[in-house]
Amino acid sequence: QESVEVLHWWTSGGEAAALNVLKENLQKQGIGWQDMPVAGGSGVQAMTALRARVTSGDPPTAVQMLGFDIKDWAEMGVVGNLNDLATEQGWDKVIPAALQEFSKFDGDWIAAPVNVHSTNWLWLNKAALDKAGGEPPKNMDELFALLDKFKEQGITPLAHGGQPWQDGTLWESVVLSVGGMDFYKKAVIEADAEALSSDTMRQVFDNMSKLREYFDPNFSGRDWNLSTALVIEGQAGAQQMGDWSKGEWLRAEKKPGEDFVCIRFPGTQGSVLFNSDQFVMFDVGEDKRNAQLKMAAAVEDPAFQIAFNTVKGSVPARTDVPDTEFDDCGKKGMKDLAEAAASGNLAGSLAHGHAQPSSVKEAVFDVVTQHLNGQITTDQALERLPQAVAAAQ
Amino acid sequence: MSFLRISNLYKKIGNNEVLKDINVEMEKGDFLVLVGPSGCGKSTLLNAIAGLMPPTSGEIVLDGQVINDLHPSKRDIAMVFQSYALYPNMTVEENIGFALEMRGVGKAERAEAVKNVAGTLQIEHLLNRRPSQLSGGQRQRVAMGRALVRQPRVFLFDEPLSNLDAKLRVEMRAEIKSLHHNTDATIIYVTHDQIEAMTLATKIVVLKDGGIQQVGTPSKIYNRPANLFVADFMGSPAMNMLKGRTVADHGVRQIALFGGKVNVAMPSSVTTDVPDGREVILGLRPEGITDEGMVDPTAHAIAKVEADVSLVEPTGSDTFVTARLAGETFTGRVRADVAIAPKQRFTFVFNLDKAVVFDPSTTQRLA
Amino acid sequence: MSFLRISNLYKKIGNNEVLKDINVEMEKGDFLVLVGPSGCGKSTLLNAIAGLMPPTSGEIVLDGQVINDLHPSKRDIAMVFQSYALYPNMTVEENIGFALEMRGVGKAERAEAVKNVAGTLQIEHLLNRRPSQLSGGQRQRVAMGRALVRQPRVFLFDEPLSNLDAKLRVEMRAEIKSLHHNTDATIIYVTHDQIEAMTLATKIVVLKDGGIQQVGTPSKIYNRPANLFVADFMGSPAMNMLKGRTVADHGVRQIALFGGKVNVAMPSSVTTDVPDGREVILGLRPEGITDEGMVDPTAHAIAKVEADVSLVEPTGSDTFVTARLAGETFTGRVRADVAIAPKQRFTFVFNLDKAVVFDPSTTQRLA
Amino acid sequence: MTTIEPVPYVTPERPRRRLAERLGAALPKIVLAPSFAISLIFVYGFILWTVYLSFTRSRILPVYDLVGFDAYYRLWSQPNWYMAIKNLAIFGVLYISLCIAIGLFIAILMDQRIRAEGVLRPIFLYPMALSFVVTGTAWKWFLNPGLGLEKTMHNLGWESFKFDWLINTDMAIYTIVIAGVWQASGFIMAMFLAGLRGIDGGIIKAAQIDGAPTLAIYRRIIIPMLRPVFLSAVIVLAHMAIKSYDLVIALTGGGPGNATELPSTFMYSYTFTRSQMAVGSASAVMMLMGITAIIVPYLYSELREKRT
Amino acid sequence: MSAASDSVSAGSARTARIVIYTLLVILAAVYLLPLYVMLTTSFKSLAEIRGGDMLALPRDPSWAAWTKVWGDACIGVTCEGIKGYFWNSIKMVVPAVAISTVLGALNGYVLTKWRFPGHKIVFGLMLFACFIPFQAVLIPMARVLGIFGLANSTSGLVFVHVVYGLGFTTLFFRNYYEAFPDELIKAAMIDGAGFFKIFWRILLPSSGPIIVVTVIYQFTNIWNDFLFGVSFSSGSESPMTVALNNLVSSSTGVKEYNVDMAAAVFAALPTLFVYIVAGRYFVRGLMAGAVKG
Ligand SMILES: Nc1ncnc2c1ncn2[C@@H]1O[C@H](COP(=O)(O)OP(=O)(O)OP(=O)(O)O)[C@@H](O)[C@H]1O
Ligand SMILES: Nc1ncnc2c1ncn2[C@@H]1O[C@H](COP(=O)(O)OP(=O)(O)OP(=O)(O)O)[C@@H](O)[C@H]1O
Ligand SMILES: [Mg+2]
Ligand SMILES: [Mg+2]
Repeated sequence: QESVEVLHWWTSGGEAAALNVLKENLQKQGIGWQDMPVAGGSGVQAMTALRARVTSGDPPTAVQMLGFDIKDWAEMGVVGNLNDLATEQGWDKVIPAALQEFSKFDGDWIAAPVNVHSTNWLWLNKAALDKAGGEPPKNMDELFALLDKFKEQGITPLAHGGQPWQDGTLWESVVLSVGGMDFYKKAVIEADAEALSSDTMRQVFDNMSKLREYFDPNFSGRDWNLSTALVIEGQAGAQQMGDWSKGEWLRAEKKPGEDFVCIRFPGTQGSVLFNSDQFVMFDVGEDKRNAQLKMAAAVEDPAFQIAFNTVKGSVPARTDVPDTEFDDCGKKGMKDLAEAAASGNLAGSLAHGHAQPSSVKEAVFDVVTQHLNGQITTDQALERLPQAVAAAQ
Repeated sequence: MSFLRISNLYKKIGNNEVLKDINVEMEKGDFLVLVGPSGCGKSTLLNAIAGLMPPTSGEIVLDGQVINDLHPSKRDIAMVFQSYALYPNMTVEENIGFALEMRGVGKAERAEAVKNVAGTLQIEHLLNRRPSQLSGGQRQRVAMGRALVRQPRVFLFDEPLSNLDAKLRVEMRAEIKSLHHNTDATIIYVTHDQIEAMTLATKIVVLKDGGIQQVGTPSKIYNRPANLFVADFMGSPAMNMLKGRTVADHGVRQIALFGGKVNVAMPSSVTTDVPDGREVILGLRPEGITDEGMVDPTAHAIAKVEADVSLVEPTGSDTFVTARLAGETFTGRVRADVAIAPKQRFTFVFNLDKAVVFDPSTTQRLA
Repeated sequence: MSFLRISNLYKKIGNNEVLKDINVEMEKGDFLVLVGPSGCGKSTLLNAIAGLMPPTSGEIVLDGQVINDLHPSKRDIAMVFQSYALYPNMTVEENIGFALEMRGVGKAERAEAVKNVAGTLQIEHLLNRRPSQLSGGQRQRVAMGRALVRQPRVFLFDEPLSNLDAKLRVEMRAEIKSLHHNTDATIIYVTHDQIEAMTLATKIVVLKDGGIQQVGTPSKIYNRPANLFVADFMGSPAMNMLKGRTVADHGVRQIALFGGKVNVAMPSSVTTDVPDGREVILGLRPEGITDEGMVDPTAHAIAKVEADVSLVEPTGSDTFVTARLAGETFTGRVRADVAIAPKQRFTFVFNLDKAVVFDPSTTQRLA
Repeated sequence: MTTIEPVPYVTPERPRRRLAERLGAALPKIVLAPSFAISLIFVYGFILWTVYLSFTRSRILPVYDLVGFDAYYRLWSQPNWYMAIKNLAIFGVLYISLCIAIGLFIAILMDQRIRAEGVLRPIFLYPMALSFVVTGTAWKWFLNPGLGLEKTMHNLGWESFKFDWLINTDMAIYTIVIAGVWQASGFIMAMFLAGLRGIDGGIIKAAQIDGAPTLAIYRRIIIPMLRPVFLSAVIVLAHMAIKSYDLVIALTGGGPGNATELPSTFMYSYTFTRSQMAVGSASAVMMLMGITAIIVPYLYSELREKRT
Repeated sequence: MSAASDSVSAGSARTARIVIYTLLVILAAVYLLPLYVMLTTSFKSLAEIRGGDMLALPRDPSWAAWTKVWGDACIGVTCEGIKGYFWNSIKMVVPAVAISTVLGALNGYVLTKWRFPGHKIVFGLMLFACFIPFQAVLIPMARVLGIFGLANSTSGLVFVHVVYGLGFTTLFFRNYYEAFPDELIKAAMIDGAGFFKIFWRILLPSSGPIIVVTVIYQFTNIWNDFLFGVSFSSGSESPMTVALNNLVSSSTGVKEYNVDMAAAVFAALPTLFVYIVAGRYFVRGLMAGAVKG
């Protein structure tokens, strides 16, 4: 029997259930599904396993991957080619260019994008927000004012989990908020040394230090979903997190707009920082090629895109999918994405591997995390940031 | 009142009654030797005295004080262990000096004392070595030194010379003897070696299966053993045990040996009356059976016995001859230069002055 | 041609020359005893013969075949190890039967053979125990059994009786002797025990520091030791060594002892001419020095010596008396019942028939 | 009468060794060979390979063009690397010394003829049986101020109790030490207990006879005699300290910040997550050099000709 | 031998014993705490975990988490619990432990009883294998496994664990056999036994204690290994630890701590069992071999 082997780190209930849609779809076509889940640290272990598989000359059929990792692997010449399928199904037209940037290598389709996540969201507990005036903040100052009110309520103002990638996610939103999209592109996407040590960047770090004051003492090393739970239960007022956070709310049977509010991170309205999960198709033998292509087709099947993304909180990678099945936040996300793509305010997320290769990403995390934890001062951070980025390139 | 008194001592290890009703008294200056087969409880008794294994019941009184509950380190007893028990991490000097150090003796004084003892034991040149660098005999001497450096109330020696070669053993034996003479030390000494037991002891205790068989002076133990066990155990080659039956020949009490082939006079060690026709065992040590040229001129009662030689074992100084007569085997000691060979017929002389008689049913000696 | 020939054997371990130029020949049926101080290389020599330690140079020929390169398992030699070397995981029965099993002997036959040997060694009741459940003496007998169950070309025994008590030792000695008599086995035997060496051997080899000192029959070794070392090593208590000087009294060759206080006849063991005024050492074993009542009636040359008694050691069978005269000490063996005490003056009788004379410069015996 | 010529004594010819016999003689080496070959390839071959990679510009996967010391230059310009080394020093010293101190202490307590030894021994040993993937979560909870010890103490009414090491950048490395000691000290206890049990009881008796009080017996006799155990314990712990990876990942993930970075986590993240394989290899080479510096003297002392 | 052995105790000894027992009980409590937390948590409901005291006993103990772990927790797209992975681990651990132990025993035997020139260097080189960081060998090992056709298979994992376990097993057995009397080997030779016969009949039957130590050590290490497991196996072939990781460290979704803890305890059951059952022999084995001067 033909089958596909899929390496991914969507192991938990909802995601796995969504993947099951894909699996069943394939099974109907007579394609078996060999599951290869490797959970942990947004795919860290999975990438290690993948290296071992590729080195041993036996790569899996498809691998869940993010942004620049895709490029790195493509460069190694170990990925397959989906051009025929993509032409047949007209992917070029329905998939945003920003995603194609990663799905294609040297003009060839190598990956099938699943979804688009956006990271610059702020999640608010509706009850707490109402108590604090009910007005969602629109810039950093309003945010601080709101957080102060939360503090007065005796709850943790900002729920944050102290892991490098979470620190990075918060940081990139602050960069976008303080500097705007142009600055973000210059500093983060282009890694311009001047921008990285500019006064704007100083403001970013100052704001980070300020935000730090609103964390609870237990934030270190906390998983993001635990922080979300704090907001859900009303022990905290807000959390900055990507749209996957919604899954937690939904699972807790909370309704968007009624129990919680999703807004763009204050000051980043109209801009979208995205990341996109894609299934990279590896260069497997001819005997597995047919199944691989069928899987790629199934991934881009609108039914799967809807089924998966409604659960995951993300928006479909295809722009031609109707939003009727999505909730308020989902609809807003799809609308924002379309607008941002049109206006050029769409950029890849650094924290999720869509702005820089992982070496640079981690180097930025080093500085951000150490700064946030008070190991280095703002001056040191400004000095180190360009150095670390340069060293990692 | 005696210096060391052990009364009604019992020791059980698990279900094993290792010591049974031990009663021993010692005066100050006594040299008591414990002998007995392997596993009879000798080491256990020393351990009990030292306080290393509390007795199950009974009392140990030292110098008028019951010491049953006194910690070993407070008893002021020195002990040489069968297994040496040297401190492997210390040099010979430190090993010997440790007990003094624990008693707060100053460094210079300690060094002096250690040097003296080491001299006596001929291990002066080894003072800086560690136990692992010594041969078995050297280790044993260090173990001795550890005891000798002190002036304890009681010395306990557990087979202290067993690993020395014959020559050194003789020298060390002499050292212990002079230690005892010169310091009037009170000593309890365990040994397997009959010569050691005989030459050192003022008193010998024979143990068997945890019980005392006989207590007495060396010559009493050797010449007047209380029972068959003691008689058989002390002496090498062992005492000859000949089956006999009492007869009266014209009113003279005699013992018929070898199924009646030989009649010998009742030994003088038997002073009580023994009825006629009674079965007895006549014990006679090999040195009581000699060749005709070697007879003790002072012997009162002798008997000549002709028998078939079955084994001749020249030891250099003497020759042991084993012979058979009427189904019984006996061993005699003849001069080294007597010409004698197996299968030959030979005339032995029995010196009955040295014979003892046992009751086969009770195994006790008839007195 | 001899059955076993060892020629020019050398063995170096590290930088240590453990065996030096060993030359030994044995006939079939010989009983060769190796003696020597601890560490002199006895076990090493046995190991070389067994093939367990290849010699550095030299040749070992067994039954006409050079066996230097033959694997130990193919030499058909049985060995009893000093340390028993029992297989801890096997029962006594399996231990004894192992060699037969390795030779493919059937089960029933093996059981039979093991039973016979166990009977001889008095360990029949222990057949199902493991070595850890045995006492030292029992273990040693199992080790013997492992060798005795086979009919090898050569038996090697490395101190096989050292851990037995005196009684058992005598019995086992007799067993080995009868094994040798009955089967005409070729045996090499290491021991520290003089009595064992003297009674068992047809030939004794005395080793010292890896070199052979003397080879000879037991009586030759004991009575005609080749040099001071052999004389001193064999016998306990050791031979008395008295400084002397040759003098001629009216043409009769004599030796002046004790600084001239006593003149004795030149022992008959010296047959060559010794110039006058030469320094010599007169060796006389303790049994050659007795009390007047104990003098060997067949002795030719005797001398009476009065000396001060310094130590009296009764051993039961005899009494050893140490005495001093003119700064020299000697030990004699007197009857057990002689009344004698330290500090007393006593008349000893020297039996010069048994004396030997050594050259103090070469340490060799004068013949 | 004719004289018979004496038969010349012929040295019997040494039998030529047959093939089977030579095979027999080589058997031990043949048995050892596969294991040795495996070590050569899979340890030393791979070490050489790693050394080689450290001189390339390998990033996500190995590439084999040599670029000199670039990776080492990058390595030694990383603040993370210095942090990792500094942390290893703190962690290594504390971990080894605490494990030994606690292990020895418990072993001595356990050696006092404890009735319940059969129950207690597995309690102290079991942490070694669990992987940190398993216990990491429990420890994280336990040390977390909002959930664990601190909260429990607050619940019990000790309001001023404060224990926030897990999230304190200066103290976080010590939480790694605590968990590490918890895991390994039982094992070390077992080693010491075995050592104590191996001491000849006669020696202790002798010391009592010599008049030494219990404390002096431990100080002067027993502990010095455990020297070999100390040595083995240090080696075991040193290699665990150097290899500690699960421990850090499960407990702090290297944070807060890079406060608990260790060479092993550094190496893993640079090789596998940061796609800087050359730098990761360079750090592996540095680690191997460090290990060699510790192990070689040990091996030397272990394999040196034993004095007799 | 115990220092306190048999010594006569005076009155103060009683207080000393009370102190000793108190100390031991406190220490034991500290060591047990994580296990206690894991166990009690696994019997609590999620709400109770979130709100309550971690040290409190479960208010309403339930086996739900346990049955879920065993039978229906989701790992990836399959929701059949971890029982399948449990057997995967067993299939990997048993041969890996057996092979590495047997090889280690043979190596130890050769290195102590059949010495040849250079045996120390050979041993030293093999021993160093214990100290190589596993992260450094992942990539080349993957390549080698691919070449051998062992990639992504249980046999491949067994091979890897054997390779990197050999150093330890050889070390353990070498130290043990070093103290094993040479005379026994000599005696067996004299009795006519050859190389394997001696090993099989004489050494191996006496190796009980060290076999226990080696097996425990190897069992624990291999059972708990994650790195090799995640790199050299996949999907339904994965060992327990990989499944456990997938279960507890999923990137999104609710953290079911009770299930995680049940899974964790579950995963540790075999090793715990081994330690508890063989703990006594473990100390004995360490005494006999692994700890030595
Ligand atoms: N811990 C123990 N458990 C059980 N039995 C023991 C123990 N220790 C000693 N024994 C037994 O107690 C008896 C006496 O032992 P002890 O060591 O006192 O003998 P011994 O007379 O000194 O023997 P040896 O002459 O061989 O030294 C022996 O039968 C021995 O088996
Ligand atoms: N492996 C070794 N390395 C160095 N020297 C050794 C070794 N084995 C033995 N020797 C030395 O070789 C010499 C002879 O040893 P051997 O065991 O043959 O003595 P022995 O005569 O049997 O002594 P004993 O009567 O004490 O058994 C000793 O001095 C010993 O120290
Ligand atoms: Mg004893
Ligand atoms: Mg020897």
